[in-house]
Amino acid sequence: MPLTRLQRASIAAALAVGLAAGLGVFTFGYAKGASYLTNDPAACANCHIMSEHFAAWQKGSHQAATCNDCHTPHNFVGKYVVKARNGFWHSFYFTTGRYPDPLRITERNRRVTEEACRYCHQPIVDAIEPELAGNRDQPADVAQAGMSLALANTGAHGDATMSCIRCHKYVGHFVR
Amino acid sequence: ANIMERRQEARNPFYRVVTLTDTTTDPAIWGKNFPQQYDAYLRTVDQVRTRYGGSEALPRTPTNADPRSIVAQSRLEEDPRLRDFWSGYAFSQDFREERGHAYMLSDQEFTQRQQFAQQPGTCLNCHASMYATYMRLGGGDLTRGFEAVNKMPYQEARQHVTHSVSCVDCHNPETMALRITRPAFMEGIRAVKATQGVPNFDVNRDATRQEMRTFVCGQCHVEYYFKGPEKRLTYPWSKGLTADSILAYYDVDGHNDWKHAISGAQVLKAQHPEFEMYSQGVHARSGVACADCHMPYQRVGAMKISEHHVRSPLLSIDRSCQTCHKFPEDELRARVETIQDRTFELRNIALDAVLELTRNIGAAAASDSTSPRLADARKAQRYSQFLVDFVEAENSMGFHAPQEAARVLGHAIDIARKGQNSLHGVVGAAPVALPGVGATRSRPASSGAGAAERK
Amino acid sequence: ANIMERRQEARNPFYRVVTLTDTTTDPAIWGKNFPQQYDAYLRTVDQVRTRYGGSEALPRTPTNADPRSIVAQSRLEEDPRLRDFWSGYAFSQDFREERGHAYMLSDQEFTQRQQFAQQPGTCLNCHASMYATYMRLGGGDLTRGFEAVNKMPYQEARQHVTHSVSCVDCHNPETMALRITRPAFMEGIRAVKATQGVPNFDVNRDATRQEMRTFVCGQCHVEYYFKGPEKRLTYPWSKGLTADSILAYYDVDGHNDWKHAISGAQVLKAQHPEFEMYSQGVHARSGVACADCHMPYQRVGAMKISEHHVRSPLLSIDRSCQTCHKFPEDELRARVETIQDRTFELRNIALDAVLELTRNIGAAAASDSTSPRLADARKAQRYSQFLVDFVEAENSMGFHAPQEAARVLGHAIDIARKGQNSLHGVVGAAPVALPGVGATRSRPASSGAGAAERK
Ligand code: HEC
Ligand code: HEC
Ligand code: HEC
Ligand code: HEC
Ligand code: HEC
Ligand code: HEC
Ligand code: HEC
Ligand code: HEC
Ligand code: HEC
Ligand code: HEC
Ligand code: HEC
Ligand code: HEC
Ligand code: HEC
Ligand code: HEC
Ligand SMILES: [Ca+2]
Ligand SMILES: [Ca+2]
Repeated sequence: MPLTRLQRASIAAALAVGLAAGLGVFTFGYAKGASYLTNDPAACANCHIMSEHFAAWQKGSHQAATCNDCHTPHNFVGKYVVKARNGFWHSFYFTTGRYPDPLRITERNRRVTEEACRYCHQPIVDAIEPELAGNRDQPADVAQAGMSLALANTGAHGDATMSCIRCHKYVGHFVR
Repeated sequence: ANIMERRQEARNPFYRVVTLTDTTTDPAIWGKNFPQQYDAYLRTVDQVRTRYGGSEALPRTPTNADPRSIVAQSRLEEDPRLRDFWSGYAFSQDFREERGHAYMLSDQEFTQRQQFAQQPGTCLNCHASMYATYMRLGGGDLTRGFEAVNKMPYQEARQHVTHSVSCVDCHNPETMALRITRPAFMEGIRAVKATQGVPNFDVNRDATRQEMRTFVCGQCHVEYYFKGPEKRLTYPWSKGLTADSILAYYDVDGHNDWKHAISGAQVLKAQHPEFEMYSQGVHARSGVACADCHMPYQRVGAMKISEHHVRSPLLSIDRSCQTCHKFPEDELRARVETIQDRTFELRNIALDAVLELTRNIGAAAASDSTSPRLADARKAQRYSQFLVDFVEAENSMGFHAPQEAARVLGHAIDIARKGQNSLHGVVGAAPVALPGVGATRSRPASSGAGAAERK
Repeated sequence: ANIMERRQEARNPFYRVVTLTDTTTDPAIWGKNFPQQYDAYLRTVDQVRTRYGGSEALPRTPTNADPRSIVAQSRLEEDPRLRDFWSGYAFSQDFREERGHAYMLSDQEFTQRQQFAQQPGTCLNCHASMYATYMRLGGGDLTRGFEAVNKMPYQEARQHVTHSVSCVDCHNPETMALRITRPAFMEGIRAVKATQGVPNFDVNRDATRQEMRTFVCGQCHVEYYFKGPEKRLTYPWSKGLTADSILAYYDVDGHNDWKHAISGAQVLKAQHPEFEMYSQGVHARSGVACADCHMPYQRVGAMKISEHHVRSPLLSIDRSCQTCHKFPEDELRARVETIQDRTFELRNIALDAVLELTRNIGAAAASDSTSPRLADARKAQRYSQFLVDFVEAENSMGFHAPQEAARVLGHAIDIARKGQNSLHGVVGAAPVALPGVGATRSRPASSGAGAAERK
């Protein structure tokens, strides 16, 4: 009996997930994907495509901050959720070779990074944050910058915070 | 210091010493809550010159009619051609380099342009703290107050104001959020957004925070005219923000600023179209705001604040430019000056072209005031004069949009010299028309085989 | 590909299968060692059109005289004004959009321009793999070989070459380092560096690696002429690289390309001044090289290699631009097209101005060939025609230096229209002169009180 379209799709999907998981787990082990669980920046550079960022980080102003300080949330659960998600997908893409060139930070991770700036630098930006500008309780829903033309935020102008990396895009890794 | 120790909860960094309201126009009172911003605001009295910007402090002997003891350099003395350029208009009497916000009220009150013609209260819109005045005179209705002031003679309106642009004109006193307080801008920007497919734009409701960091300046640093007998301040933007669109607007509207004394042409004066020119540049496209460059963040103690000493960014290149451009200060200054020198070079040949045309028309009219050729030549002067003035009056000498400024000047040169041709009956001369009308502005898509592949 | 391979690739990028020498001109042999570069190099046969660049593949029926079965679109058909612009010169017969490097030899050999006049061997300098030929004919002396080829008739010289530009023309076969192989560029760049205060510049000894990534292209993508009876290929750079400096050079040198068939003016043809125009732009100032955009790095396994499929960067925006500019692809394309549309708009009005002048001169000469006004008007045509052509021939439609391209066109418009005035005896008309001669190119420093404070 021929398979229905739905059945065929399900099988394909199951195979894909299985394969993806397999590859992901494989790479996670072989390619030291577990380095995602450490805080050592050198561990990120285990993947050669991270090595430019690593080199640029060493030239930059933020040796005091590790990759994870900027690229994972600053709370225990969030940190490992993001690490697991990024670790899995990055391993998967790395193994399949399907990733953009040049690398581009994803919207979700950009938000994580914007929050990280504030985690360390909140006092210095108190004056320019919307607590003052809007006197409202706003989540640190962060500005669109660089990657999108939408200006610093959406909605009425009191609604959101400044994007830090709009001006400070070189802080993490100095490249020109 | 350990970064963990420095980490604190977000807090309001300012002490609210006094309560501020919509009627607090005196910046000194706001300064009690925000002393750093206030101190910087006061420093707009400083005068330092850059190659094309800033201003020079020239001492003068105060008189009863004009009590100022220091003025900025005269642009008419720097370039005497400008006297002929504006011949017959107040600007040919007195036109100075603009300087810091602290001077805006007195420079307007005491310019000799005031002697030349009776000015309306409208002038004050951009030269004083108006918000409370508009609200008071409008009985709580901002627009009605605005209309009331427009209709007064200048001297009467002047009695209703005290300060240069002040905190209350840019900030909501409760939240300190930016706000737009000028009805002319509310109307103008609504028209612009409509041309971009955004209907019913209410700037105080719909603008993003980053847009506001430009729009507060766009309330004044723009081209304008006084519309109708009510002298309503109007921004001519309903066809768009480019020099060409604004000229096309005036052509339909029929507005003239004055009749040129040398040529008899009905001409227009362009004035400080910073917002319009900036909007054509790559910085605007990249979401960079006026405040990013002209009010860069400045570290003060443990926090950073917006530098309220609004001035030429060439006097603060490190903070205005270098966070985004990692090049040495001298290199960045050289980039700006290269752009400005190119603009200045074209501006000079364009100015010469318009002046030659102007004198040719004057001579032709003197020998035969009924010549049918005069009309076209005067139209050419009207168009080209406005286009040159658009770049001349724009205060960045082309930096805000380098290629666009050059494009506008290219059209000005073409139209002025075409006017000379048509005045002299050159055979086959192209007709005088608005810039770009009839010209091909983009390469047509291919019709050939490869077109389908176009990516 | 799997991760094991990737790790390996990182360690051992190339397998040296064959030994390469200075006489290995066949790229297929180099391709044994560097298959990825070779494969990409072969893909320069692709034809894809962008708004102003790339090229369209048009089929044609091969003939004995011209065996090509596909050509690029004709620029003369796209814009028939160009036939008049170049009237009397080979370019008015055949001028096509340029396409990939794979075609350079056959496009040169079979252009109808070859029928129009006997061309010298010099032409081949930029259309074939010349290094081994020069060395062979010069008996080991590159410059002597260059001189020998220059003097031959084209057809004879053609027998000495086989390939389009090849690996050996850009690379040292032992180290794969870039090298300059064209004596005309060695001489030209030495003159440029001398104007910048760097004496005795030996390009293969003194250039930085990043400079070399531009200079290898600058060997061909430049303005040139054939000097003297030896037909020596010469780059007219000893006064500088701007259009104005090159025009001034020709004025002193006295070189003419042809006598214009409509006006009788002695005129010049500008040709592909990409290197010169690029040098005026902000990318050059920022150290961005031709190869950064036209041969962007491409990840192949664990390595990054240079994309040897040299073409329009608009066909690889992600790798060509987004490494430096984090804006979406469509936005970056729109930025380029905005710049190009502005250039095209000015180019069109400038072209019209020159053509009007040309026809005016033709008519004036027909009615009185002894008129003393003709000389000045023809000079105006010579100057303005060259300036327009400088932008027209430059293949980025202004992108390589947007404001500079507009500045050059502004001068072209001014000079052409001044030529019309002076031909018609307009009173008070400014004299025709080289662009900017006599004009103020920068604001003079202040003489007043504030000057000392200038920062
Ligand atoms: C197993 C190899 C590997 C390791 C180890 C690795 N990365 Fe990546 N990374 C990748 C790949 C592949 C991509 C591209 C995936 C994509 O664009 O979605 C990537 C993309 C990224 C991006 C941009 C895309 C996004 O998701 O925002 C960031 C940021 C990043 N990595 C940070 C890190 C940090 C921080 C570490 C160390 C904690 C690290 N990477 C370790 C392979 C790796
Ligand atoms: C783990 C903590 C941490 C994180 C996360 C962090 N920083 Fe920093 N940052 C520092 C430290 C430590 C310094 C060193 C200077 C100092 O002592 O203040 C610094 C310095 C700076 C400086 C001044 C030096 C320079 O490069 O100009 C800037 C600006 C800055 N950070 C911005 C940012 C931004 C923007 C982000 C987010 C993208 C960020 N920081 C994320 C800790 C951090
Ligand atoms: C519009 C541009 C802009 C934006 C947006 C911006 N900054 Fe800055 N930042 C600056 C400038 C300019 C300075 C330098 C100030 C000085 O040197 O006085 C600076 C300085 C800093 C410093 C270093 C102060 C010092 O000297 O140690 C830190 C840390 C910093 N910013 C963090 C942030 C964070 C976090 C955000 C986002 C909430 C942010 N910035 C948003 C322009 C910006
Ligand atoms: C101080 C903060 C900071 C640190 C530390 C940092 N980064 Fe980043 N990273 C950023 C920012 C900000 C961006 C987004 C840049 C942009 O959009 O221009 C980014 C983007 C990236 C990207 C995506 C590429 C891109 O340009 O969008 C990768 C990959 C990455 N980082 C890897 C790393 C690695 C690996 C390390 C450690 C060696 C590291 N980062 C350390 C702030 C940081
Ligand atoms: C990217 C930076 C940047 C942005 C954004 C910008 N400007 Fe400027 N502006 C400059 C520079 C640079 C100059 C030239 C200063 C000089 O010549 O000294 C200048 C000059 C000026 C001047 C004349 C200043 C003087 O010293 O005489 C005014 C007024 C001005 N800008 C207003 C504006 C307004 C209003 C906006 C927004 C609509 C704006 N600018 C946006 C950089 C900027
Ligand atoms: C209420 C009208 C008004 C507003 C709002 C306004 N300006 Fe001005 N601005 C002026 C006037 C008027 C002058 C000239 C004063 C004079 O010459 O006496 C001026 C002068 C300037 C100068 C020249 C300073 C110099 O040294 O030459 C700069 C720069 C400038 N403004 C930038 C801005 C920026 C940036 C904003 C927004 C943050 C802004 N302005 C908002 C009216 C305004
Ligand atoms: C739409 C806003 C606006 C209006 C209305 C306006 N100004 Fe201004 N004015 C400015 C700005 C912005 C500057 C600074 C830029 C410049 O000078 O180009 C300025 C500068 C000046 C200056 C100093 C420079 C100079 O020109 O000598 C004088 C004087 C002046 N204005 C007088 C007037 C008078 C008189 C009126 C009414 C007829 C008037 N202004 C109406 C915005 C305005
Ligand atoms: C010409 C417009 C203008 C005037 C006048 C003005 N400001 Fe501002 N102010 C701004 C802009 C623009 C910002 C940045 C707001 C943002 O980023 O949302 C700002 C921000 C602020 C902030 C927030 C913290 C910071 O520095 O970014 C305070 C507080 C402030 N201004 C106080 C004052 C006081 C006090 C005065 C009067 C002495 C004043 N302002 C006058 C335009 C102005
Ligand atoms: C908040 C970021 C930001 C600030 C602040 C800024 N720029 Fe830019 N600038 C850009 C961007 C984005 C571009 C577009 C090219 C690119 O993507 O890098 C640009 C382009 C330029 C260019 C090339 C464009 C042209 O018109 O030739 C120059 C020159 C330049 N900036 C100078 C300056 C100077 C001088 C200042 C300070 C007065 C300044 N910029 C401030 C972001 C900024
Ligand atoms: C910053 C990037 C950049 C640099 C650097 C650059 N170019 Fe370009 N080039 C472009 C773009 C964008 C175009 C327009 C392509 C189009 O219209 O399709 C272009 C067009 C061209 C064209 C015409 C291409 C076609 O498809 O018809 C040639 C030839 C060229 N460039 C050669 C050079 C040379 C030689 C250099 C160095 C002297 C150089 N370019 C430097 C970006 C660059
Ligand atoms: C030996 C001379 C020579 C050298 C060296 C050379 N080119 Fe070319 N290039 C040409 C010729 C000739 C053509 C036109 C071929 C044709 O139309 O048949 C061309 C065409 C091009 C085109 C147009 C492609 C298209 O699709 O329209 C680009 C882009 C280009 N070259 C870029 C470069 C760059 C970048 C370099 C250096 C890395 C370079 N060239 C080196 C001679 C050269
Ligand atoms: C200094 C280097 C150089 C010399 C010498 C040179 N060319 Fe070219 N040629 C180029 C470049 C670069 C291109 C591609 C850019 C373009 O077409 O503008 C090109 C393109 C061409 C094309 C294709 C486009 C078109 O014009 O139809 C032809 C045909 C051509 N050349 C013929 C010749 C002939 C014939 C000669 C000798 C009289 C010659 N070339 C000498 C560099 C040169
Ligand atoms: C028109 C000039 C030109 C020609 C022809 C050329 N190359 Fe290259 N090649 C370059 C440039 C530019 C680079 C970058 C060099 C650098 O960054 O120093 C390069 C780099 C290389 C590299 C170093 C690795 C890399 O990709 O960056 C190899 C290997 C190479 N080329 C092989 C070849 C082969 C094989 C051929 C012939 C099929 C060839 N090249 C033809 C210009 C050329
Ligand atoms: C290696 C870095 C690099 C590459 C690659 C690059 N650019 Fe740029 N670009 C710059 C720099 C640096 C500036 C100057 C402004 C600045 O400092 O950001 C600039 C400025 C610009 C500007 C504003 C200047 C102007 O002339 O208007 C545009 C538009 C631009 N680039 C587009 C592109 C496009 C399109 C490409 C790809 C074809 C490209 N760039 C490739 C570094 C680069
Ligand atoms: Ca000024
Ligand atoms: Ca092409």
